[in-house]
Amino acid sequence: MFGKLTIEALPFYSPIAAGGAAVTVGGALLVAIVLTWLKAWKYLWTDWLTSVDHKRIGIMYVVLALIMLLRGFVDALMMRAQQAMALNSGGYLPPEHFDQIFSSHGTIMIFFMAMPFMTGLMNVIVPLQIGTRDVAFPWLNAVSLWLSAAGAALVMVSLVIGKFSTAGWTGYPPYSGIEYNPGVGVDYWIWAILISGVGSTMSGINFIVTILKRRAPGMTLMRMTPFVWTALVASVLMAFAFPAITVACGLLALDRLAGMHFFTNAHGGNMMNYVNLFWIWGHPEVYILILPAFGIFSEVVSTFSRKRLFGYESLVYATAAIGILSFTVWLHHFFTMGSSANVNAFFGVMTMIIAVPTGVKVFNWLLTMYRGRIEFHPSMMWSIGFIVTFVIGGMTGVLLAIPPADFLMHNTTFLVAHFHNMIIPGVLFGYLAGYMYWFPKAFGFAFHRGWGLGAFWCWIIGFYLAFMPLYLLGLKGMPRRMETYNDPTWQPYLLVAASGAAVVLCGIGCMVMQLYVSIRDRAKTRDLTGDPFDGRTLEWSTSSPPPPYNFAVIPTVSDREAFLEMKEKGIAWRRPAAYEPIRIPSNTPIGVILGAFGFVLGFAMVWHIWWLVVASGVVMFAAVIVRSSNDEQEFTMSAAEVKAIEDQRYRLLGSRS
Amino acid sequence: MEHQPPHALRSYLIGFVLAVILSAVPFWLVYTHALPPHRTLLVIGIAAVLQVLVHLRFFLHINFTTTPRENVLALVFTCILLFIMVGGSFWIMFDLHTRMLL
Amino acid sequence: MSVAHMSAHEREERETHEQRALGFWLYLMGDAVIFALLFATYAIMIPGTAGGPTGKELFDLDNAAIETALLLVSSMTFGFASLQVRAGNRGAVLLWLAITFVLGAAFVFLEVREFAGMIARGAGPDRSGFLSAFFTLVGTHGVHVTMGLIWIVVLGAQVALKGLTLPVASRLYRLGLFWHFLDIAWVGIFSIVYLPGLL
Amino acid sequence: MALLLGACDLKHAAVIDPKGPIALAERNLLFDAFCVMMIVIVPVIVLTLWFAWRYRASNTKATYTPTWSNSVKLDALTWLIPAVIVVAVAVLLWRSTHRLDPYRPLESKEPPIDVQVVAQDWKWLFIYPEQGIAVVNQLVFPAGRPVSLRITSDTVMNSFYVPQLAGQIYAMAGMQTRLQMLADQPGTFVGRNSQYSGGGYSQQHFEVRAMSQADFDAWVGRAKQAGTSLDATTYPALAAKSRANPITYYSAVEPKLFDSIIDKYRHSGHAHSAPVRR
Ligand code: HEA
Ligand code: HEA
Ligand code: CUA
Ligand SMILES: [Cu+2]
Repeated sequence: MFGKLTIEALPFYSPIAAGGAAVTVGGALLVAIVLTWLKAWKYLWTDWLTSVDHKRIGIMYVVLALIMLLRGFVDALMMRAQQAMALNSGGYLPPEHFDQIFSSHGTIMIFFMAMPFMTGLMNVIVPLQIGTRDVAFPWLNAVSLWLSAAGAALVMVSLVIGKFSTAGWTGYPPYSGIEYNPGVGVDYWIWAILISGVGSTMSGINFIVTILKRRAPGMTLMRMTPFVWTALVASVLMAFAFPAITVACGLLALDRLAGMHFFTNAHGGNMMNYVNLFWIWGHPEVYILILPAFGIFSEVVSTFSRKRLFGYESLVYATAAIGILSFTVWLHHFFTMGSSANVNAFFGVMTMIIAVPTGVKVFNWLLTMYRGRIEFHPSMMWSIGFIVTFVIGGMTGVLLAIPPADFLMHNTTFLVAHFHNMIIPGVLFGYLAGYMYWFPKAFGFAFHRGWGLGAFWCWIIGFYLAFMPLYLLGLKGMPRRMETYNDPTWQPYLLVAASGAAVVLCGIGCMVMQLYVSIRDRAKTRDLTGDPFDGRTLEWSTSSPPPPYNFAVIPTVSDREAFLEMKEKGIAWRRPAAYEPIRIPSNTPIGVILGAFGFVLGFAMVWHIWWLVVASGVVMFAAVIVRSSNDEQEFTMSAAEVKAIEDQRYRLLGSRS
Repeated sequence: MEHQPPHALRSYLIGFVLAVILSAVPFWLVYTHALPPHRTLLVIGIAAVLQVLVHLRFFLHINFTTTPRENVLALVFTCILLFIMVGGSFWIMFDLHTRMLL
Repeated sequence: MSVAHMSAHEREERETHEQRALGFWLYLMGDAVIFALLFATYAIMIPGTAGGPTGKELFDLDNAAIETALLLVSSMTFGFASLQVRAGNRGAVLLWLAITFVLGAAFVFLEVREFAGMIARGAGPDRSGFLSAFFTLVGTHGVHVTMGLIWIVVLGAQVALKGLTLPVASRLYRLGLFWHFLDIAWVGIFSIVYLPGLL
Repeated sequence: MALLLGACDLKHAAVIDPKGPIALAERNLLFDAFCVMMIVIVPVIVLTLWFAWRYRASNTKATYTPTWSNSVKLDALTWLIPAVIVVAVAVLLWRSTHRLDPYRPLESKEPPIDVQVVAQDWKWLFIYPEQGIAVVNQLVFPAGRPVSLRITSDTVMNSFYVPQLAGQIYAMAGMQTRLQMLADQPGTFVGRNSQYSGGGYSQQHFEVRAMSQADFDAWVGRAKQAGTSLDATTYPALAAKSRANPITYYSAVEPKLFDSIIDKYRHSGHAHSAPVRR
């Protein structure tokens, strides 16, 4: 009846595991109680959960990302604490538990923090920047969101019922195979990734079509904002790279469920092919993460340097070049598997070539700052901190791209330092810059500046403290994923690294305060113009927050910096003579339903509850058929309704002067 | 709306006949062993590529005039990627195999 | 409804159709990546028979030839259905869809029978890496065909109930892309799996 | 404080302080590439900070060119500078990758000594085919003589890693990888598994000792007296999971043991012969 699921799956075997479970369950309960107390369930359901509005979906993505960021950070703190104390001792975590933590940390940060954060920002901003009313496939967009949430929920549930994988975020077989890992941990990992991966593939397709087909009149490809360009290339990578991880994880699942022999040690299996397939996806994935961040930096640097972006065309070509090159380097993650010199050298050189377009981007940001009027908004600070720190990580990446050097540094904390050095100052700072830059646009009031700057300083100091020692430890030959160690000279470095994580914690505190203070003061700091930073691109031309239809009249574009040009020509806030009715996609619960049953399906797969697999599969199938047979997926907002909303907006605009 | 060339019925029929030929030849070669194996393999490969093109042209109606540019671009891009991924995988895996024998 | 409004509405429908066509096309391209990687995995695993049976001992050329014929004919019959959609003949559309369905179902039947026979001979997917790759590759294609069959039924019902409205025609167009795409994947399968395996 | 501590301690960091020609060459490569890249990395960092300060909004004296966004010359430079550096490092990379191919036997006047390495859960077994002995968790060889390693795994994927002498390479079941190393001087070093392999992974390190030929011979002699033998009957007990294994000697080893460990996986059909289609 319940497959492999028994009462033993509950985490009463260890106080720490039970604590983690209690926090998870308690947190969920707390949220539920607060919602009930505020009587907010109905509002939440009708206005958010069933929404297909890209702005709301985007915001929900970001909320999901922030929650998972916290979870991932708790994992990081636990690892840092363990390694700080585990000299010649077990520390406070048994190996089994430590291994689950680095696996869930990596998995969560990549799949359930970075991906949703990026998709969320793209959702909120891309349609606004290209001057359209919605993405191409609104309800598919909702499905993507809820499938991502389902994957995240699976990872969270593994805290309470059963255990998570111990095989790292890369899940290499044969270790992750059924012979060496008979528990449910790896299955949780597989199904979380497979389910959310479907969502990511669909998001990619959705944004490619949106950007290619729904741009405002006059917006040629070469007039798209840099963020839209990077979003486009990242979407292409999503649509074409995610199938590879679907194959890798799917075959691993078949090995585990059906006793197949794709990656087993014996019986004709070939584990090397898993590594190959995984990185065919894995390397493009890191560029999926960083490219949109590059786009955000381009916007932010130009806006707060009060200057046109330098070398726009170079930047576009560099973006496209990175996109294609990212598919040609994957072997650099396994130089040490024993390939011949020609193979290693070829992929090493291809990897280094990526430094060229990336360098072009760095120089273009520099030249944009050159002879500007730089304003130190928190977003600009993230950008400056990014450039300074990112080039260091890029440099160490190029070192790793030299195969013989990689023989020394592979799988050491030097590698760990490299990728955190790309991901935190690159990806995370980029997203946080975007978060602070577009917050007023999404919510209609200012984001507190002081706390934002505080967060920045804590983060950057914390980052250097936490990760520079890891480079040195790598040079000392410390492998990654060590639960305990016997070399006393490592410990001082690990203590510094732990203190760095603590400083980052202060940064997180600042971000929470920033959110709190900004919401508290929202009445005083409303953004009446929709254009708080004297912006250059179309998202600033509509109100903050934008109305459901984004633009009452679709703008016509004649320059890259479309809104700046309108302002210069004096036609920026001009009212149209008349309004037309607007068709808007109607809300639908199908997205949430698919997400919920996707979660159930994954859970049933993990625990081998076959009847539930079939049942949830049938429900999902039926839901898709019902929805896709429905022709009336939109409603029409009458011209009068539009006019009423716009009247209100212009009243506010007028009250300003 | 489906971007069909004017003689759509003829298109399907031509495509069908070509596809039948391009399937029959390799099957026939395997049935009869009329050619030495590596030659047969070559023919199979060529016939397969041609047949894929036939399907694209006559069944999916891909061409460079009426098909939207984005669709053609996506197809070309996919072909490049498949070449990189499959070619790369073969190169890597077969190289590793030879290096890992005793 | 005013004429002007009608045409605006129609333009919107047309744009929607084009966007969906592109979106679906991109999905197919992603699917092509999946198939390509399964093909690559299969080729890599051909030697991994673990002392078990090889393709030569297992594959049946007649069966593969019949399967090929069924799919190819079904591709053409689907094409005829598409032509009738343009002509607006609801009955003819339904007829050609039904024929396509029968051909597709026969294909799936043959494939299931082949699989069952192999498993009965002790050559199931858990026998060796080679057989895992074979069953997964060919089975993935078979599952796609099955999905296509269900989809044909769903759209057939829509044609019967709603008629050849713009949205229904648009869906039929995408189903057509899917169906023809599956035939292409099958060309890969017989050219990489069956024919070389039996050489 | 940590930095001070670090400075004197880092001189002896494994990667910075190699004890053999291979590790030295790999390290020098690391340093060379690092120095070449500093040519551009340092200016970028300095310029970023300087521009940020110089063109701050409150500095109204600084030039301000809000619409300047194009310059063919500068554009070309932005592509050229990184390209030149990449070409330089790429040449370095191509040559060194071929020179330092871990399969390539070392050139040396001394004859190489063969050692077979088996990764197990969670320990390392070293088999000396010529001497007919085997050791767990200790790798001993004469300084100045090349060591030619054949590596496999009797469990999940491991990575054999000796930072001061050789770098690393994966160990995989049913397969054999190779690695060469050489120690200039007698000494004791650390070797590890660097590829996560389960619960005992953190303790899966081994001692690497280079000694004079005479000491080595004596060591072999001592090992020969252990009176234990490793063969098909005693091997499974050793291969079973165990953590923090002490160093153990076997005075006799079944000659084909290493091959049989590989064959165990291969004969049940590891996908290894050349592909059919070719
Ligand atoms: C996006 C990716 C990402 C990010 C952001 C991070 C962030 C951090 N990571 Fe890690 N990490 C990985 C991806 C990431 N990591 C991966 C892939 C691995 C490999 C896993 C494996 O081995 O398989 C890894 C492994 C890894 C290890 C294991 C090393 C080893 O193998 O020995 C450690 C050790 O301490 C570590 C530490 C940290 C720390 C201290 C941070 C910190 O910098 C944490 C930073 C803080 C936050 C991310 C939270 C901040 C913000 C908020 C919470 C928002 C505030 C809320 C509101 C405003 C509402 N990471
Ligand atoms: C967003 C994430 C991100 C980004 C952008 C990058 C970018 C790069 N990465 Fe990194 N990488 C990871 C995330 C990322 N990486 C992760 C997560 C892993 C490990 C996963 C795991 O094992 O768990 C990894 C692992 C990894 C390896 C494997 C190492 C090993 O396993 O042993 C290698 C090796 O080549 C590598 C190289 C590079 C290079 C060359 C770049 C380049 O793109 C960098 C280019 C940028 C610059 C060079 C700086 C700016 C340029 C200039 C200022 C111009 C002038 C400079 C020069 C000419 C040098 N990375
Ligand atoms: Cu490694 Cu075969
Ligand atoms: Cu990479």
